[in-house]
Amino acid sequence: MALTKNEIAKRIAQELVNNTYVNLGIGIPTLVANHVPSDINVEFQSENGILGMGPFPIEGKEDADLINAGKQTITSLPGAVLFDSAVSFSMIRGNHIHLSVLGAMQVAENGDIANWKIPGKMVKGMGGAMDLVTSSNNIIVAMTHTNRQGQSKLLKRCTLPITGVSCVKKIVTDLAVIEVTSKGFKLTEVAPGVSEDEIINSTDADLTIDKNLKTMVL
Amino acid sequence: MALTKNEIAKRIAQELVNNTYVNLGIGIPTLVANHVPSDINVEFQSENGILGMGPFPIEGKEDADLINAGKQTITSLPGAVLFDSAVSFSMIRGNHIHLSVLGAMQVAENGDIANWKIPGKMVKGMGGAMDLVTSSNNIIVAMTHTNRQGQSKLLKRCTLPITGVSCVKKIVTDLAVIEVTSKGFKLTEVAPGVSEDEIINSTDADLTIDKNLKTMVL
Amino acid sequence: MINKTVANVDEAISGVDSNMVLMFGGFGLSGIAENCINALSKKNIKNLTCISNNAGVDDFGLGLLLKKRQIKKMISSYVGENDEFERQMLSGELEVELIPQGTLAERCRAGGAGIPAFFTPAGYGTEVQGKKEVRVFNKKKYIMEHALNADFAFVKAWKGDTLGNLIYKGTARNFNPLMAMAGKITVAEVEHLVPAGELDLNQIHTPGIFVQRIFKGSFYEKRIENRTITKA
Amino acid sequence: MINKTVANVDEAISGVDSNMVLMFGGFGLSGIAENCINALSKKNIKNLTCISNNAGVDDFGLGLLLKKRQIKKMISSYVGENDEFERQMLSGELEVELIPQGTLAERCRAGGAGIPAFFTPAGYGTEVQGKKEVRVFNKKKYIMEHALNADFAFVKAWKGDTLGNLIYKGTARNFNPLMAMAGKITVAEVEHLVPAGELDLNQIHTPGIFVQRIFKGSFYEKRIENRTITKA
Repeated sequence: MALTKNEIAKRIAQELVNNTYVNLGIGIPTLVANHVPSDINVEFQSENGILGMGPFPIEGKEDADLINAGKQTITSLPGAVLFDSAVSFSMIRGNHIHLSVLGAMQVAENGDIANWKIPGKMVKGMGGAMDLVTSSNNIIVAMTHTNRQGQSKLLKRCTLPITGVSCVKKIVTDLAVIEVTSKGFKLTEVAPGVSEDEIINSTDADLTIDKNLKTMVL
Repeated sequence: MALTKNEIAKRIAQELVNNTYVNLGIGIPTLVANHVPSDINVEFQSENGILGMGPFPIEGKEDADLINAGKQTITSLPGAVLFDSAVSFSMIRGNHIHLSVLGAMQVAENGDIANWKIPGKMVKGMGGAMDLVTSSNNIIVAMTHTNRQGQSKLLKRCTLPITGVSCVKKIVTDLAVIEVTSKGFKLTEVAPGVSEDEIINSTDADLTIDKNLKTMVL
Repeated sequence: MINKTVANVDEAISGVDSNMVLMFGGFGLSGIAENCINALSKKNIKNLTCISNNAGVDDFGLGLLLKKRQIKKMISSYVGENDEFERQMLSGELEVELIPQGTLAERCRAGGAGIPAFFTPAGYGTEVQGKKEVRVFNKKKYIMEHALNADFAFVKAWKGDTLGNLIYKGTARNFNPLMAMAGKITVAEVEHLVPAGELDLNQIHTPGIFVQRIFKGSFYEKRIENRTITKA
Repeated sequence: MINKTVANVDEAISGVDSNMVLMFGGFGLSGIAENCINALSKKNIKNLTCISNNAGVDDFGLGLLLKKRQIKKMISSYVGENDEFERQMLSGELEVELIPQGTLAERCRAGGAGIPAFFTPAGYGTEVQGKKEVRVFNKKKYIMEHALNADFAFVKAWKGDTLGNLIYKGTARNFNPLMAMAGKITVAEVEHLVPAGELDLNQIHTPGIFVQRIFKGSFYEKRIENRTITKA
């Protein structure tokens, strides 16, 4: 059965490496913070100017002066630090952030990502996404495998305006974990109860099936 | 009679404009701070990271962590602020500093300045001088009119490696005040008791004599 | 001592005119110059070019200027959550230049720092690249971006002193220190205005040299755009 | 919580080897990493490229590494007040690249900020220009300068926490925050080391993300190069 958003986030949390700095995008990626393994130390950055972001505040403690990049009210953890937007993107462009998790509308088999614009329909802007995707050494995409119209979001080539070139390393969808290799998409894990064929049928690009193909453990 | 270093500084202090930010170089320029007219508000920057620099500390209050660009122990005035070297030179390159007063080994009639190197003899480095001379809208040079060998420091062309191109606006020496114009040096003031001829003889470049030529008032 | 204090918001925005380029600090509705924006929306000026990471919401922040059609062009990184904005943009009434958030921050800093241009990887290979110069450094591709400056920059700080030194609070810092550097005239509004010398000189975020006018704002609604809580 | 603390200076400098590029914060003798420099001068390493605004004095700071001939090349803005340095430079034993102070600061920041190159007016028309690209922006001439990075950066702060967050004191801040950003491995030595959470998150000068190792220095001579006083 297809994963819930929370389950996608839980699977991505398994990718977290001890003693690293991580930027979580808006949407599913934000949920990753709720599933950090207890033996893993990570610090979450929000690009509007905080490192050491904590959970949402309890009711009555919301502070308009303390938000994340999704404009949600947040808290800070001990050891947190505040900074301006130029310093924030210095951390990002300078490769000090080890992992970025982003949502996407489309990912191409060469690692291109599209997540900022639908011409004529939706033009909200790229925010920090273009900086993030060109900068971190590890870009993981969290998204549903298909869009609301049932169309595959994994493609040979992005049809929407792209956010970055050949940058996505791994995709975790509600159906599968897929690595982006020099030879295109490689299916490495399937969601529990989801068949290979269902994934193949939902993917508008070629897929290499990993010889050690596994079922996700959540 | 030729001015003392303190008198040169005192004359330059007359150039200070109310409500401005000023950088004083090492040597004679530093002395300008002792002669600020009482009706003039200026803030002094030192490029190693302080704005609102105050006088030297009283004995026993020296702090190794509070120095100026000449590595002299200093104090801070109320309203002072500390910052790093990148912010400091942002103030300089970004034209936020209104006036820089520098020493020089040579100034050319086109406004070129040389003050950082004597090939084969002295190579101490330019420090912040190259940033300062290309950045401030007003560069005043404080120096003796001739060097120790009696050679003019005001020239048609600098013979030493230059620090910056066509940047000096005004020169205050022990003999005269000279403006750098599009037509070369213009003598506007003579030191008390110094003759025009003495200045002409000490200057290895042409001089226009200002029709309102004055004697300096100190 | 230099004194940058102005009496009120009207004095603070005096000289702002039609066709000018204005910068506004803030991220979403956090850290925006509420008093200045309100006063500008009541002033008879138009054809403004506004540089701001976001464009406010329909009835708050820069949304107030949009509603009155005072803005000709927006330079931003993210403009969602604003229906009037979307309408004006799609109808062609409003010109919009969308640029990556890090590039926006760096371009403002560059403008204030006397750096006319720099190279960044953000936007390479995308629409943002456009006709910008592409250059390879260490086998990676970058595009050249230019500095941004403004006739006026409007920033909001938590505390400030009469010399213009500023301290921000929380994530309300965001673009404010960078735009403060890039304004020909930078106007700072603050929640607390103190005499010079009262702030710790080692804890100031924006040195007063970057600020030309400062005043204490008369109100701060500090609207929260997306109130999220953890259930106790 | 991430913990960057190392036990002592030896652990802090472990991995530093001959032929590496090293950055050292400090201006003159103010804000230099005394403990690290001392330990490096006792280590059997040579052919170092050192990036530092100054080169210490004969028997203190980087002068210690110069005396032991550990430095192949210095990249600095000002190297006066050091006889041994002058001797090695004039005899050709030491390679020296002198660059404007603001350019040095900006190149380090650029290295840490993922900006590979930028334009600055400093040095245009001088020896510093050399073969660098010249470009005109708004009728003014600029030269292109590249980012600087280092295998190790050694910085000194007043206070730090176990996460690597740093607060400097006075003008001892200078190049330290910029070099902290530009080191592949940044080593911070501090006068006071506190648990993460004890520093005010709004007053930190260098976010811990830029620091890989931190320790409390065992001594600070803090020599004053030019003691000047006002007679009471």
